[in-house]
Amino acid sequence: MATDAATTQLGADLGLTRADLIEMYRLIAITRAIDERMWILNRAGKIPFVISGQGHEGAQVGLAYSLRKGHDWMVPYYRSVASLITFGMHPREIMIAQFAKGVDPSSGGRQMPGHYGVKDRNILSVSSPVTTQVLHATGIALAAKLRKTDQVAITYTGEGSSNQGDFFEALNFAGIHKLPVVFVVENNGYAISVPMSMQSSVPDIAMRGEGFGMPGVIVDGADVLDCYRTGKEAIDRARRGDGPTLIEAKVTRMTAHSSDDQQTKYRTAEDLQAGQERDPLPRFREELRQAGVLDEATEAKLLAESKVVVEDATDWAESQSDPDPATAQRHVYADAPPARMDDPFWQTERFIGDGGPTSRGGAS
Amino acid sequence: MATDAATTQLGADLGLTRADLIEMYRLIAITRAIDERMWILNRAGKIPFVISGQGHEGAQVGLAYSLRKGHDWMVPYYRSVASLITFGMHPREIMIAQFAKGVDPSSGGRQMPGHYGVKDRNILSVSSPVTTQVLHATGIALAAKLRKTDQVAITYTGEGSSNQGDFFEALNFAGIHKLPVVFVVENNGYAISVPMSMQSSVPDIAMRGEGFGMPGVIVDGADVLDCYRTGKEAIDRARRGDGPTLIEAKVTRMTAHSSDDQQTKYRTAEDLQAGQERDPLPRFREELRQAGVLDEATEAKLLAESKVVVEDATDWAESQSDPDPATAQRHVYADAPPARMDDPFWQTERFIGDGGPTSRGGAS
Amino acid sequence: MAVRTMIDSIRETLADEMRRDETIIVLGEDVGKKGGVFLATDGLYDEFGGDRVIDTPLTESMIIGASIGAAINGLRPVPEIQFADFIMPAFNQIVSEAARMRYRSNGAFSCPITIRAPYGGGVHGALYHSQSVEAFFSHVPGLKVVIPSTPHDARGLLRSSIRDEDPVLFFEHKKMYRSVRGDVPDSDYVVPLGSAKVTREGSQVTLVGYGLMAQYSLEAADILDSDGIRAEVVDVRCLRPLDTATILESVRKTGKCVVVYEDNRFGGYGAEIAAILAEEAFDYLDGPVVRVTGPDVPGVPYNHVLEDWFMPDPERIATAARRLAGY
Amino acid sequence: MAVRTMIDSIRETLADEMRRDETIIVLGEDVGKKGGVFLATDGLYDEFGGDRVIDTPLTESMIIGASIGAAINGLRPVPEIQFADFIMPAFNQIVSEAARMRYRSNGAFSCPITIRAPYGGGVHGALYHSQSVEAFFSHVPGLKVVIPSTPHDARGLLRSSIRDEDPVLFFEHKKMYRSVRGDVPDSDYVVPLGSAKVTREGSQVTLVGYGLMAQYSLEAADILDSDGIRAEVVDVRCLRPLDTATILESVRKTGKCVVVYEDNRFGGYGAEIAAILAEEAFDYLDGPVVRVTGPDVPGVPYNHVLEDWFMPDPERIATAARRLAGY
Ligand SMILES: Cc1ncc(C[n+]2csc(CCOP(=O)(O)OP(=O)(O)O)c2C)c(N)n1
Ligand SMILES: Cc1ncc(C[n+]2csc(CCOP(=O)(O)OP(=O)(O)O)c2C)c(N)n1
Ligand SMILES: [Mg+2]
Ligand SMILES: [Mg+2]
Repeated sequence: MATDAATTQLGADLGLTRADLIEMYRLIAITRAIDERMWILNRAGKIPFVISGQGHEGAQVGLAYSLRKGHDWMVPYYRSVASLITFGMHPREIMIAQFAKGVDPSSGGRQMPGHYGVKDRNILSVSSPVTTQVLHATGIALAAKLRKTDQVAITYTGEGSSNQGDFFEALNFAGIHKLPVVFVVENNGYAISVPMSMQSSVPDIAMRGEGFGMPGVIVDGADVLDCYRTGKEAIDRARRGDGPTLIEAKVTRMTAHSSDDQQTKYRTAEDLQAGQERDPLPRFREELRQAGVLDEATEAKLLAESKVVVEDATDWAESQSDPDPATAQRHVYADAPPARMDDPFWQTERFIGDGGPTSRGGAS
Repeated sequence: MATDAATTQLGADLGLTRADLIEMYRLIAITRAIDERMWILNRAGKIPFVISGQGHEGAQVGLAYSLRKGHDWMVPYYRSVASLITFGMHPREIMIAQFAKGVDPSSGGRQMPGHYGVKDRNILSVSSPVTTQVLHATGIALAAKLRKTDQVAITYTGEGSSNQGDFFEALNFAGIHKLPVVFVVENNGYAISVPMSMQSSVPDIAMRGEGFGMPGVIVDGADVLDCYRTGKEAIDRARRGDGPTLIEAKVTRMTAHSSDDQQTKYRTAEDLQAGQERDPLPRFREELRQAGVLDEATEAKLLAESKVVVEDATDWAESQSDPDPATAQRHVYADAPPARMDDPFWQTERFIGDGGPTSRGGAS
Repeated sequence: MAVRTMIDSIRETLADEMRRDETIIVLGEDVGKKGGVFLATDGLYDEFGGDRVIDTPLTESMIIGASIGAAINGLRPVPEIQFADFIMPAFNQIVSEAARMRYRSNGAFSCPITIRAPYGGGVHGALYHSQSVEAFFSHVPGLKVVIPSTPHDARGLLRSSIRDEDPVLFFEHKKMYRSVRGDVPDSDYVVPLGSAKVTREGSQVTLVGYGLMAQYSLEAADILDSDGIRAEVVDVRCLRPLDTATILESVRKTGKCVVVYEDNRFGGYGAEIAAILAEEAFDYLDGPVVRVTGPDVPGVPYNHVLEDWFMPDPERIATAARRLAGY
Repeated sequence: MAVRTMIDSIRETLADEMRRDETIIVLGEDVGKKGGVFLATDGLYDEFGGDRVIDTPLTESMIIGASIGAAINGLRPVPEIQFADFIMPAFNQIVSEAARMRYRSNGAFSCPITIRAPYGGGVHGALYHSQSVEAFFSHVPGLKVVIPSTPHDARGLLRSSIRDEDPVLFFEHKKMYRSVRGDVPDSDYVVPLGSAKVTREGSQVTLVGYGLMAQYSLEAADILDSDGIRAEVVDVRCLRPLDTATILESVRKTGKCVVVYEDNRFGGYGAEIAAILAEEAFDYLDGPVVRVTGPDVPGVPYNHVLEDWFMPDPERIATAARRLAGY
């Protein structure tokens, strides 16, 4: 059994306590458990679509752990479940997005699973077109700087998506104004089927930081504590007013791109095997065990807790109601019903002149 | 007076003959003379708009001089007059674009001055939205590679424009496939009124090459022979199949952005003065004089020639006719009149139901 | 003659055309080994290799911009945009460049490219995997816009599009890829761009649609038939150039018209058809031009009850036509 | 009350609003020291400094994308796109992001930004400095689209736009910047979004237009008046949401309508007005809905003879209205 000294050593230089380490492990383990449940639900026909972050969790938890919850801003992408849970999203809120029920805080059932967002926790709504959010994070950071709010914005995208023009326009503007923003690229080697070598003209996305006037840092996404160190440095730097950082976390995509994808069609067996071996979860567990942070009792407790959390989230989400179809016309504008929905033609049946259900004519 | 040896020396290491040097000087001087005439015509109210390349000519001639005319592709921007003349456009063809007359080969009077393009010389038509052409050059290079034509594409843009997403998407794709393309950024320090420091997060655009897997080379645009060397190396490299190069030529914008701009509003007197001092024309002339390449007789001959060329181009262009308005509806599609222009309503007057002149109803 | 799904018809046509003309290349996201997310390009990589079937980076502006350049220098690119929703980053290249190249150069340069993209809702794709984007492009002179509704037309129209000298947007309704089957001749036939088709004859009301809505209009005509209402159905097929004559002829006969489109109502493509009718069919219209469309909300929502609320369907078309017929 | 040009009215309103609300920032290309290429922001940099009047890099997607983010985090950005023609690189950010943010987040997030851009032809701007782009945006639920035609309305509508909680596209006809003058009250009045205006009363035919075409319609009404034809003119002012009631009311009175827009005819904004009339005014239309528009070519050509060929003008409007009045 490890000594107390060893316990204190790991992460001590980073200012992390034993409780922090266990919390980080818990976040990774719970995210993994939720994610695995999603695939089970998908295979059971209960949720039609899954997109998940298995293999990314170590990087996500490490990089986000030093953010100030409810103060800073997170601008995520569809694989960000571990980042989001670290930043304060509840497993129930994650799970209900899979079921797209009416009380789903992300979108009220309007968006596909994976498109998270919670206003009261400063988590910006995810959309599908990739990389647009990198500019939003930059704009959030601009406002933070001008309003002197002391906030940092962190945003995430995949390595394939990082080739979009929006990415570079964001880096450029953030670099010019030294905005408090952290750009994270989670490089899992593939953009759906297209390997890094066909996506990017350089082996490392981080190489591009310098050309935009900011540090470009590569971090091993399976090394949770190094991710923590890297994230903290970038966040601190941003908050100090020293400008943005580009972080590339080398991670592994342990699942297919999504439940619609068959990765065996374009990846070799060896490649898939190698990908599994870069799983951050067992590696961090082993690290914590070695350091004596995780003992059998703690592990058992965490395992039990995670089961409860996943059950609870699933049961709760599944039991919620579908949204009322009458709600579908709300929130087009702040102040008005959807354009032309309220106009008089065919008398009271104006908008439903086309034969739609009566609920379509309702107020906004 | 300079010796013959000196004459042979200058440019000899680059494989340039005395005739080459005089030709390069001639191209610069003629371009300058045309450009100066444009401003006179503008002030005389004869052409409503001028956008010119004074200060850019040294870089343009040097960089383009080793292209293969009629074989390689040039994808220019609005300041490219010297590049275009080097690549085979005739001064008359430049001048007629200012007058936008019917026989203008660039656009038949459809585009504003500065939007050049000549199909039979592999000069792609310029449009106004900046930086789109950088992707076109990349596509041209892709076709050259796949069709094995041994062609190189060269494209140009300003430093402000080089921050557009299209620029990076082009570099990335060209880098991945090692396409035979040369990307030139003519950095004149300003994008209309916005200085480099507010446009780009790095002091040199060339710094960005490395992040896209290609050399990023800075060259002094007033050093014509160094521009030639740099251009030739990049063109040769592209043709060899070794991939693209990013060249940043530091030039000076000696005029306002265009005839619509007042640069004194945003530039200091010292800045303007310093800009004038970086004029490539007197510098190259002095270089050639020192080396004995230019003697008084040659200079006088060139001056006389350039006057004749400018007079001829202006007189010719001015004397051409405006396009026939009936031509305005042509060339929307290869195979058909403009959509709906030929439809029957108000019987024969269908399209002119709105009261237009009869010519609008004509065939395509 | 063989029975084919839409997606098979498209894939086989791509392969045929690539065999016929070696200047044709296919490029886009995941079009290579994966064969496209809907398998429209499945097998092409194996047959034609990585030079002609290019997996591009995830950059739509580049896909179109490079296609324009490649077309300028002798190739005939058939880029795929993975979902029509993701064509927006390429909007500038399509609208400012491809569409205007011929005109601005006074006919010197042209862009023979065919941009393929799956569009449309009803497949739980939510806001960003369901969009109908045809109105944006069919408004633009210089572009052609095609939407087939049968495997037969998909083949004939795709051939015409690829062989056309101008840029064509070729939108494929993703809900139809595997659900619609039909006869596809083995011959080298084409369906010319700019020709609509009367897919069902009728006398009392004309239903005009395209893509999935052309099919739903046929289904609505069946429903109406059982009510004793004879509806004529016109499948637009090519949105630009539009075959106005066929639509006017039908409305001259029936005097009534329902224009159906899945896109948001306000300013959608069918508004132009209604406007043409208001201008050119005024003398023989016996009732208002009615539109059955998607509602004016910013996207097709995901949850099935919301999605159902959004999507026009045969019942709604039939209800509107019934009401109009009784006008 | 003072007489102002359009551009003065816009500039003064921007300054007033910035004084009123310190969360308003202006950003765009050359908006700082230069004061914008049309001087719409002249003086703002001096008064409010570089933090609130930001010269951005030449990257439109960034201008809008960062504005969205800034709006999310408490600012109220008023980005300028230098010419409407150059809004295309930002199309994705506007249409996929700004327009859909509120809906996709079920009302949680919003984007109160006002995107200003000069549009329109007749100023020798050629293909890329003359475009009318309103049809692209007025089709998109979630966006609002405004086009003023007088200095008075420019002020009142710009105020409403900036104070609105949703993204507004505010297009200014560049030919009107200095050529149009009018009274502008000093009071803090607003013109609500979604309200059209009858700018001239008449009984025989309705002319509907916006921007320069609203003014040309008034001039056409003068011409018609001397022929004894009384034309009513409706200035749309806000294209989305559209004040359908005012247009319908006018057409109910006159029975005839000419819809005027400068943009390409096919699929242009006025097609929606014509479609609404075809659907909702059928019972009181006494003649076809006629459109006077720009022709279907990919841009306004530069040479003055070509440009004149393109542009609708008061004479053309009057000719069409005269013919329609005699229908
Ligand atoms: C603009 C746009 N184009 C295409 C897509 C379809 N798409 C969704 S995810 C994806 C691949 C993303 O790869 P990467 O950025 O590496 O992220 P990863 O999924 O590997 O985490 C693609 C092509 C999209 N969502 N948006
Ligand atoms: C997409 C787009 N946005 C804006 C403009 C307007 N514009 C024309 S040139 C220019 C500045 C270009 O600066 P730079 O790239 O440095 O080239 P320079 O003119 O200095 O040679 C601007 C903003 C444009 N033409 N296209
Ligand atoms: Mg990836
Ligand atoms: Mg410049």
